Amino acid sequence: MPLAYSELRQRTKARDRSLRDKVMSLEEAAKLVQDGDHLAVGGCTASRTPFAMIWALVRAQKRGLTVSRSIMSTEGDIFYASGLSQHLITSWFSQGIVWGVSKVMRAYTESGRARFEEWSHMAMGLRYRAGAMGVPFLPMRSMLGSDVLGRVSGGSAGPADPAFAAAKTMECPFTGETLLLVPALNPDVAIIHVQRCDPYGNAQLDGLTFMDIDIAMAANKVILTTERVVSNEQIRRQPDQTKIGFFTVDAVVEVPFGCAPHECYGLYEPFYSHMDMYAQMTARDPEAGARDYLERFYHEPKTWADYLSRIGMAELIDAQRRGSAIHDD
Amino acid sequence: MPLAYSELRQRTKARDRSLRDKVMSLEEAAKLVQDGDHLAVGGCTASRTPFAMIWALVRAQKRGLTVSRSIMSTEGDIFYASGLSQHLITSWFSQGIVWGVSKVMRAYTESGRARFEEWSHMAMGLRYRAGAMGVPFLPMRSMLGSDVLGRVSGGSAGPADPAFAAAKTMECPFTGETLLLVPALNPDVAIIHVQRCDPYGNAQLDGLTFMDIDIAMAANKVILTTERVVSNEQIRRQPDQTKIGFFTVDAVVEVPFGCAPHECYGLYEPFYSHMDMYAQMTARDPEAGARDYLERFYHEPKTWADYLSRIGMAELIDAQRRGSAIHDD
Amino acid sequence: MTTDSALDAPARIQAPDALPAPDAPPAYTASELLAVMSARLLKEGQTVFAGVGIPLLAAILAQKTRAPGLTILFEGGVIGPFVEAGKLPPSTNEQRCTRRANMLVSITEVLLMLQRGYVDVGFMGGAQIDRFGNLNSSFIGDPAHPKIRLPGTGGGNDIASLADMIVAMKHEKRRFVEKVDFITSPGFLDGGDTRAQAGLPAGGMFRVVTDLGIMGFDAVTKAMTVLALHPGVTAQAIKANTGFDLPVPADAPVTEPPTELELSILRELDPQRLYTA
Amino acid sequence: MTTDSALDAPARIQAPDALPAPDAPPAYTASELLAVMSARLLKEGQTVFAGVGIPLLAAILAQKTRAPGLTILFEGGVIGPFVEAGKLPPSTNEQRCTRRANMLVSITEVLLMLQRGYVDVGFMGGAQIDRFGNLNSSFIGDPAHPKIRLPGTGGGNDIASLADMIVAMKHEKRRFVEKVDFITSPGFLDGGDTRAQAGLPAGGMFRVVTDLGIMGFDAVTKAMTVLALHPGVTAQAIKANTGFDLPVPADAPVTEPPTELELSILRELDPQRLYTA
Repeated sequence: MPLAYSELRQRTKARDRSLRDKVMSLEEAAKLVQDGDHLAVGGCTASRTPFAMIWALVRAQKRGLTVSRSIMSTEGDIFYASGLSQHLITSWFSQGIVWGVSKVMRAYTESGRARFEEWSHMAMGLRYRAGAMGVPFLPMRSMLGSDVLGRVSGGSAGPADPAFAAAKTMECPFTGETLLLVPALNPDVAIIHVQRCDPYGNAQLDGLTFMDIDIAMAANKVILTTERVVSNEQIRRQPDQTKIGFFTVDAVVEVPFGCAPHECYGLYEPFYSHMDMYAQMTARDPEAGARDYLERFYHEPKTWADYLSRIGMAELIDAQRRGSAIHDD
Repeated sequence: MPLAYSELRQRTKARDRSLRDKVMSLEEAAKLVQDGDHLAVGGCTASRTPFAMIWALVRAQKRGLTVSRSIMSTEGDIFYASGLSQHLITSWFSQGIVWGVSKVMRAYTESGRARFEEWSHMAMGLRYRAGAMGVPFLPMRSMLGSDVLGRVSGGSAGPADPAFAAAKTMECPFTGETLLLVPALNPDVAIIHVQRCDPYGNAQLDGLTFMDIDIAMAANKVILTTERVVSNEQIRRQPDQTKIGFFTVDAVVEVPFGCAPHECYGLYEPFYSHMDMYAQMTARDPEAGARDYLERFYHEPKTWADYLSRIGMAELIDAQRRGSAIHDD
Repeated sequence: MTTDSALDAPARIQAPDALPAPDAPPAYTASELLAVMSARLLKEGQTVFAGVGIPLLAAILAQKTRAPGLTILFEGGVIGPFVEAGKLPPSTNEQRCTRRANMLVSITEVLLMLQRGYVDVGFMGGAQIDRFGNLNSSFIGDPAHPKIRLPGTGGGNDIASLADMIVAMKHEKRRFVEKVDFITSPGFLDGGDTRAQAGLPAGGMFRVVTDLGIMGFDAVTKAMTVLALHPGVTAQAIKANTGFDLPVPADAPVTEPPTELELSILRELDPQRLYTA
Repeated sequence: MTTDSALDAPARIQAPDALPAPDAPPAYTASELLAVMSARLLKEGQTVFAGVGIPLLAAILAQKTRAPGLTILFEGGVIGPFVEAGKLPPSTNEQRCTRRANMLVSITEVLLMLQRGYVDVGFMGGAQIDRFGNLNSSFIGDPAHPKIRLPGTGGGNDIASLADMIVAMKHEKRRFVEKVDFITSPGFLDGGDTRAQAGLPAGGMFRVVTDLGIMGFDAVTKAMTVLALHPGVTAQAIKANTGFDLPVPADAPVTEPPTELELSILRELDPQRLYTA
């Protein structure tokens, strides 16, 4: 169910939205997330996944989160396996097509221990956008007639899981057509990784923006991790390049390579060997493999640099070489 | 009334949306506009007004157009006074605050010879956006309770002019709140001026984009005028700077200073002395003044360069000097 | 566009008769008084959606005095600019509005920020206002056969529907009317909870600043009431310039007159006296 | 994300038994056959929304042969890229997808292009398809207690709801079923006009390309029917590999086998045989 407008406005009014320095550590930013929150994750599949922030949330032992994202890749496995979330909302969830169906996702969902609430990709986008616009729904023309709709609203495929938000069909008062109304999503916290932003949270995004701009506007708190913190003066020289405004942002954390082993547009591509290794670790016994992986990469390293060291210097250099060459001849 | 979806899809399917050279002259582009069309105009107030294209349409003696724009300035006077349109749809219409209420607008509307259909600024934006999204309406939370709403939908201020599109209130099926549904606008033709685009119509816009991106997506035909035509290779080096895609565009016309006497972001500011002169010409007898102005600046000059010459070289150089200095220290 | 001067063309707000300035050290115009008094209502860290004219001048003045972190929003799609002295924009939609901004977005996006709740204060002028703070900038006379067709709402309706409002305008009987000819921008509609009932649960009139005083609205009836009088203005004078019964508390405080600093900043901003003559 | 290989992990589509290639000069895999046959369905000047895997390979192949002006759209928000040979993207959402693109937009925007009607063809793979072209990429078995939880719809549902569809998939009895376990992406639902009645008046299944043949749908009943068989494939073979009654016209034409040029381009594109093994 979307928030009542008065509730949405009250939550927004209660925030300190002023122009102020918000730079802090991963650990401090993790404190902005409460157990049970709805957490929205920026990026898509293996792109601009805010892995450093996810790493900090896992280490801070958050519990009972509902997590939404446009498309989920290995971070979805991490949410389930770490105990951080038993309820993911997304349109597609697996490590990636080249690695096949996620064994960890299968283990948790097929046993009924975790929910994977599936919406169409456009529905995810419009749910965030409705939240960003301050309206309780947006109309759309897909999902109709499918079991994807039935599963989140009740219908031909049987009653929906009551934990799922409902979508509703309506007859258009102008044209008489059947439309689907998807409910707004206003996440409690959004975590988004950007190429650069200033200490206030004015962020410039290069390349693909996915659903991040709407997510930032929709959320009640936004944590930005960034490859670099730049000055507000630098931002003000090209204001038409700012994609996320400071007024939505509550925390800024500088974390170079903050998406590893995923990519950050223009800076580094996915760390493919590491992704292959993860797939191998979780192939035979997905749960034990994911536990091992969490131990080695999430719990044992003391800092993000330690984490990167375990992934390996050669991997990092290779990912950076590939990632910085996208538009080369 | 918004278009039925089947009609919208058929219109779009019938267009040649392929990647092809669309460069042509102002006169050729003017032929894409039919008498009676709904014409949407890009830019806002005195910014990126596609005056060269308006000049060509006036010279081609188009008649019976319905014209919409976010906010109308002197081009609105031109639409009325030239006989091109007797029905303008916008949120605000006058030359500009510093010049006071438009005498030409007053002459035509107070005498009942022309319609000025007034919507809130956000309603204009969401009507174009609904058209861009392929939905018959979008929900919003302003205009409610006001006579602006009553005038376009019937209500406390009396029955609406039947020529006005109706907005409808609804009870939200999720929250029970009262919402306003504003009908989609899918203009027959949009005219938009940009800083640069390629021969296919991939356009980069600097600075303020106003409602232009939604207008381009919503319209059934798009005519771009541009300060410069650049190569497709140049566009492809920075694809994240493309704001209007070729697939929406039907004509590309290269017209330097194509917004004069209004401004084009980063290149030239409004030609203030000329704007003052226009205000003086239309101050005493608005209609005679506008006729004189049309004769001197629209009908007598043979080319756009002639038009600019009549505005004057010193004015042009001054507007360019001011316009290129926006971010200077 | 939110009109500051819709009734007159070009509107040069004159110093009201009620203002006896001879013995007060800093002489100022009615517009300067409006700008200064409005500026003082803005707080550090706020986000204010400002129209061109007095609202913009007041917002910049606040930025340059007590609220350096004030974020100004313009309807053209501008977030957090620093307007350059002597280069005031002709509307909120030209490039001058974008100088040193934090962010530029589309018009629709900047208006949706209001709807989402990211704006603390909407700040605009008005041609006509009534007891319940409803504003008219569309028609003088019967809308079907108007005496004057005004420029219309622009973003005014959206701002007044969705944010807490400050309105700055000249205090005249023909502007402060019992009922506006046309509700362009909603105040409290018919008072009481009629605004929320119409589907506008958020925002509403907060202050009306004029050259005579500062007005607020009763918490229950939502009718306009005087909160403070400017120096030299009597209860009688403000009532005489209002077209409806405007309560003036017996103990209404008197505002501090504009300071030399405030006036010098304003005059540097608008050396051609476009908005402050 | 539109899944090309959801049933197997990682799905390496094997050459089917029905394909006797020994005497045909250019030897090719079933995946290469799929890519070539799909590519030939794309026309110059079209806009095609393509998933990763066979659809992407086919679209690039078309671009490099008969349709240099083909515009490819990726779900990640990419319009008109040129993917570099040997650097196929792992999904439609990484930067490799953006090389030399005309335009990048948000995910929501690129999907709305489908809804607005700007896309000629949607092109994706499928795990399971039924007589009326409904696709399943969500659950194998009862959705409440699935045997396999598949990755889900991604953009598949949106594409299939809003565009004319080409589906490329392996022709197996377990994939071509009477009724899919779960309708992830709508085809013609229950046939006839049930699709339009559900609120989907536009788009619909156009072609299904497999390693055995090319299928279309009856204009009235909307049931799948064979349009052409690939070289060496018999009517009996295609029926035997289909889990529902699939009509094969007696005069069904035979497709032209892949050419050396087509195969060499494919192999240059995917030298590691990620998608064409």
